[in-house]
Amino acid sequence: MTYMPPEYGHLLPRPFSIFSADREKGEVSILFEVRGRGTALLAGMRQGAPVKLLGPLGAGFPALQPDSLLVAGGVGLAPLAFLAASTEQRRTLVYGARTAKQLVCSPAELGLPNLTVVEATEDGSRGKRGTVTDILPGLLPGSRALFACGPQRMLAAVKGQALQAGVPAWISLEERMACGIGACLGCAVQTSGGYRRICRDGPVFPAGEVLFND
Amino acid sequence: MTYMPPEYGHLLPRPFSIFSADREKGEVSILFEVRGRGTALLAGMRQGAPVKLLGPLGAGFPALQPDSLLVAGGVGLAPLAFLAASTEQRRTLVYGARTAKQLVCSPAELGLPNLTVVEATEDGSRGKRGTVTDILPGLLPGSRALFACGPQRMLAAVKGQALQAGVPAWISLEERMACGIGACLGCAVQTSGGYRRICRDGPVFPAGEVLFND
Amino acid sequence: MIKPDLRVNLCGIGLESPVLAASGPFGYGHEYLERVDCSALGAIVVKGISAQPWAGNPPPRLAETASGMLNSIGLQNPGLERFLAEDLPLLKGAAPRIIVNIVGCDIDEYADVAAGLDGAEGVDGLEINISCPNLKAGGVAFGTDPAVTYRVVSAVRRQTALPLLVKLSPNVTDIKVIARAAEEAGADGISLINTLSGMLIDTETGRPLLGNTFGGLSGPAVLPAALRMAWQAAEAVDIPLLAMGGITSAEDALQFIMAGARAVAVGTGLFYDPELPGKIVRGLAGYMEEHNINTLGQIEGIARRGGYANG
Amino acid sequence: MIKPDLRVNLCGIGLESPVLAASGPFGYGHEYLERVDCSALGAIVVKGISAQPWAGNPPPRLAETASGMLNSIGLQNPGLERFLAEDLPLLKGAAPRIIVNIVGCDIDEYADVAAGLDGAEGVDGLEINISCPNLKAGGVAFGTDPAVTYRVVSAVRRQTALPLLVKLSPNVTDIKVIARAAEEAGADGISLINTLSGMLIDTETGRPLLGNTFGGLSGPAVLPAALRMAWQAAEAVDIPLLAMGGITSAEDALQFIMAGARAVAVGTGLFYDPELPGKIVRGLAGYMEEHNINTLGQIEGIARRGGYANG
Ligand SMILES: Cc1cc2nc3c(=O)[nH]c(=O)nc-3n(C[C@H](O)[C@H](O)[C@H](O)COP(=O)(O)OP(=O)(O)OC[C@H]3O[C@@H](n4cnc5c(N)ncnc54)[C@H](O)[C@@H]3O)c2cc1C
Ligand SMILES: Cc1cc2nc3c(=O)[nH]c(=O)nc-3n(C[C@H](O)[C@H](O)[C@H](O)COP(=O)(O)OP(=O)(O)OC[C@H]3O[C@@H](n4cnc5c(N)ncnc54)[C@H](O)[C@@H]3O)c2cc1C
Ligand SMILES: Cc1cc2nc3c(=O)[nH]c(=O)nc-3n(C[C@H](O)[C@H](O)[C@H](O)COP(=O)(O)O)c2cc1C
Ligand SMILES: Cc1cc2nc3c(=O)[nH]c(=O)nc-3n(C[C@H](O)[C@H](O)[C@H](O)COP(=O)(O)O)c2cc1C
Ligand code: FES
Ligand code: FES
Repeated sequence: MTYMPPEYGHLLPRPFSIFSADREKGEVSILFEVRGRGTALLAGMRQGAPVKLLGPLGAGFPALQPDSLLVAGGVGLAPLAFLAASTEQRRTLVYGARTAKQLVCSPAELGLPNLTVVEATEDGSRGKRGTVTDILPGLLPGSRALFACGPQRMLAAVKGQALQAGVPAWISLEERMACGIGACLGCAVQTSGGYRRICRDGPVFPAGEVLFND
Repeated sequence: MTYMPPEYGHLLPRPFSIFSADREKGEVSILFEVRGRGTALLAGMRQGAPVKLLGPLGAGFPALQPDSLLVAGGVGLAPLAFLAASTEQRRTLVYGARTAKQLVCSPAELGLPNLTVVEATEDGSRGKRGTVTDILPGLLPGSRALFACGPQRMLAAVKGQALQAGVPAWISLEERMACGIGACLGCAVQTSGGYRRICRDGPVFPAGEVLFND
Repeated sequence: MIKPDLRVNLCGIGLESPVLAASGPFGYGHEYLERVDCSALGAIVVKGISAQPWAGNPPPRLAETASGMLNSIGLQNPGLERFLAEDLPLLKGAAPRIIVNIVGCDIDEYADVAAGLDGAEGVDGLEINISCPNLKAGGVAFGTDPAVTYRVVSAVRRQTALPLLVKLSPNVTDIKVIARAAEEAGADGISLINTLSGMLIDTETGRPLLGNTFGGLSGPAVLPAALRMAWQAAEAVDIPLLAMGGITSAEDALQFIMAGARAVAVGTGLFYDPELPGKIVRGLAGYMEEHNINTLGQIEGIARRGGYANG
Repeated sequence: MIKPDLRVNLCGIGLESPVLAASGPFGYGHEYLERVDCSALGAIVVKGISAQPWAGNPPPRLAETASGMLNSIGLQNPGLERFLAEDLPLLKGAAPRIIVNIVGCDIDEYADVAAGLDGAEGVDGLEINISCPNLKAGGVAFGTDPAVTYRVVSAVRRQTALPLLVKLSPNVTDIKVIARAAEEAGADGISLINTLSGMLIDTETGRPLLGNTFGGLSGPAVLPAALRMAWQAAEAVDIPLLAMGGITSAEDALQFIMAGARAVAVGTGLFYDPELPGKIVRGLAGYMEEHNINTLGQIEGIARRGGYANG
């Protein structure tokens, strides 16, 4: 959770995934998109201004196995880039967005030489024209696991494709948060085991357990 | 009225007196003291940041007459410095505060060669030890008018002294404001003519009309 | 491309714009009309008028709160006679439509003010403020009791054929029964919300900050409560709603319209930004263009009907 | 120099600090106790417990509002049995005092939970949340009717000798009659306020933003309304008050104490800053030193007695 500087009044903290971490320097970075007031204020802060963080929180992706497929939609790239950096094995990232502008990071910027990035944009402005779900059918057969983060509609579709192909899948979910540590029960998601807390029981859940309501 | 920058959330505008104005350059300056959240935020703004102003509003001091006495408490200096700058005549300013620190401006900084400044601090850390009301009895007899701005307690005392000495006095009042233009009736002060609006009927009133409630 | 039509009909008052100035913050209008461009306003609801002049409450009358403010003006006003002689002439012509808010300390006073305004040229409608303390019932506000609400509204209704809005107090357990009482007594529309009762204490003096101890809370802080009451009132009655409470953007205004309001008013928001009405109107037009909406009637109450089909 | 004594006695519960964690935001306590220093808290009021587990409301359950938030958790909780078996043991010892908030969908359920907690080791007191919808009365909250309030509180009182606080809903016309009904039924103290009913609409979908349409408004936005109700409750009853609603600073806490509260609780403020309780306690101590106050009893309700003599 990222606490908002108090000069802006009372704002709830905002949850972000860890994009990269340098354990030696004790630094973490986040990759974020401006969506509303909170992210606009964060984006407008001067360089070097202090920001209070609480974390890491909750349960992330399980360890990467060989032949894993990573799937990111837009800024959902953040936790997958972090996951990809955790191993030197070869792996493939399918990275989609509406337009090239929403593909916030280029493969080169990620600096992960063993990562093959397949880009897709709905308008064809970069990579293949289409959505990640147009690309997955070709890649799922050879994969042993799938890890995904992105908009809910994408995750629901990816879940369906992975289940159908018999590939175990983990997805990272989003919901509005208040405490971030599992106390307030505000970030519930409906699962086969009842409501679970995205901030503490997740944000990553086995795809098969998540019940999407649309 | 000074409108607060919207990134800080919804804050009412803050009223300030004009401290100086350069008609050729079209510039005005204000002199302010940090009292609460609004003034702290204004003080923290980076140089050059835009601030929205509405003004000038209301009725200021009448034109300075010869042998006028100006009386300022703390940051109440602002409208009196502006008044003093309106004429080249010789005039005297009695300028008081709790300590030297609250005497926000030195006579030299005012840059008004014809102004005699008599300073007073309650702790004696600059000028005479005492309050402006200790000094006024010596100066009132020769004066034909008095103009004052400062804390309410000071104004109430000054009013009493001026009336007793038979010197016509005008005082500039403060109250919390919302509209600043006379519409909301929020900034009422009790006068011999009923409630009047400080923002539009004032902030300057003939001292004799103002009914202080303490 | 669509040219959005922002006109609405509020209880028979044809408005060029669905954004009004709420009663109180805008005073009697001329102060704002002098200083800022008010052409975006569909109507001005002038500050409450009583039969006799009211002096108002002792200062301080204002305090700032988190995303809001308290006021305890105490319904200070010049009384009906001076309003008609001095204020109304300044407004006529200069203002768009004029709705006059009326207050009273007993039912007769409400009725008298209504009678006095009924024939007045330039008055397009009345809004009864039933949040006033009922002096004959120990100072409890008229608008907290459905039976008293019914009596006040009926008494006013008998005095006037003008479009009649009834402005509800939010300080009630069930806004629906009050809204229904007003409708049954002959109101043409419901206005809501008035201010939420609140207070602050000055910890340096250990005393209430406002001269009157209690004041009315308004501004963005109250928006969620106001929107909930607008939603409930829309459920309870069939007459149109004029909704307000914390509106400071086109998006805020849209929320009230989607909950069921015909038009909206801005009060405290004018203090933050006197140019707010124009900004809201431009924002509404932009939204309508983007979403292919011709008239606000298409989205009035849409949230009560399941929202956009595939939103 | 004065060494301020921050201890207070709340209905027989001796507290080392007058700052409590409000029911709900703090969950069952262990999540916070694991992560942040909670030593400044006088007590933890745990989240509402019913006889049977409750599933809670569909998401989204949270929304941010101007200086506040809406929640519609729907009183999700594991039920009495699992609370006693799993949560209470984790709290005992780790937490300062423990007050358990109880909820029910009918009067019997309230009584059953109270009976089940009565002998439980580690439970220092009970707080009855009467803002729950009364399923037998069409979902109207128990706490909006003084007669029903009286019945719920009496039923619980018969089951327990533990100190008993009754937590009032702010969504009422007159908080004083509800507070009096609770006192007459045997409450040892009054807690207030619970959340104000509110809602938001998502203008992109045209639908209510919360899965449950309505939610409860909390945070600094509601402070003036909460303070007014604390003031009124203090006027109405003789039993102590635990006050809450938007507290995010020592100054806020002082306002409630000066209005008549024995102790205060923080809810939403914990989300903005989990270290808030310690900051408030240090702020209170600093204020007491500066103003030469030994115990909070000296300023409890001072604003109701004219404030400081020469403030
Ligand atoms: C576990 C988790 C990890 C996340 N990681 C990242 C990340 O690495 N990078 C990134 O850019 N964003 C991330 N997000 C989303 C990010 O938290 C929201 O974009 C941010 O809180 C929006 O704040 P705002 O004030 O700008 O928007 P608001 O004004 O609060 O809302 C703007 C829009 O964003 C949506 N929104 C607001 N809060 C949330 C939320 N908590 N979850 C989902 N949608 C929300 C609202 O529905 C609204 O439409 C993550 C969210 C979660 C739950
Ligand atoms: C006509 C007029 C002219 C003024 N000229 C100046 C000036 O030239 N320089 C200057 O420094 N200050 C001036 N003030 C006072 C200034 O407006 C307040 O100090 C400022 O609004 C405080 O804002 P804040 O957010 O910092 O304080 P807040 O947090 O709002 O309040 C802090 C303290 O200031 C007091 N206060 C708040 N608003 C007002 C107000 N409008 N009037 C009086 N007291 C208030 C409160 O009682 C409180 O104790 C003037 C006020 C008026 C009415
Ligand atoms: C300073 C002030 C004065 C008000 N005076 C009146 C009034 O005379 N009559 C009335 O019906 N409402 C009055 N109101 C209430 C507003 O019309 C409006 O209902 C309320 O403030 C909520 O809207 P807002 O949040 O946009 O201000 C007043 C509000 C304020 C802030
Ligand atoms: C997320 C959340 C959950 C809550 N759950 C409960 C609850 O279970 N029982 C209860 O009595 N009050 C509950 N409340 C109300 C708080 O205890 C408190 O009365 C209210 O939020 C006002 O205080 P605040 O502004 O400090 O949050 C909840 C509040 C929030 C924000
Ligand atoms: S945000 Fe509070 S439980 Fe997840
Ligand atoms: S501030 Fe509105 S009338 Fe003076």
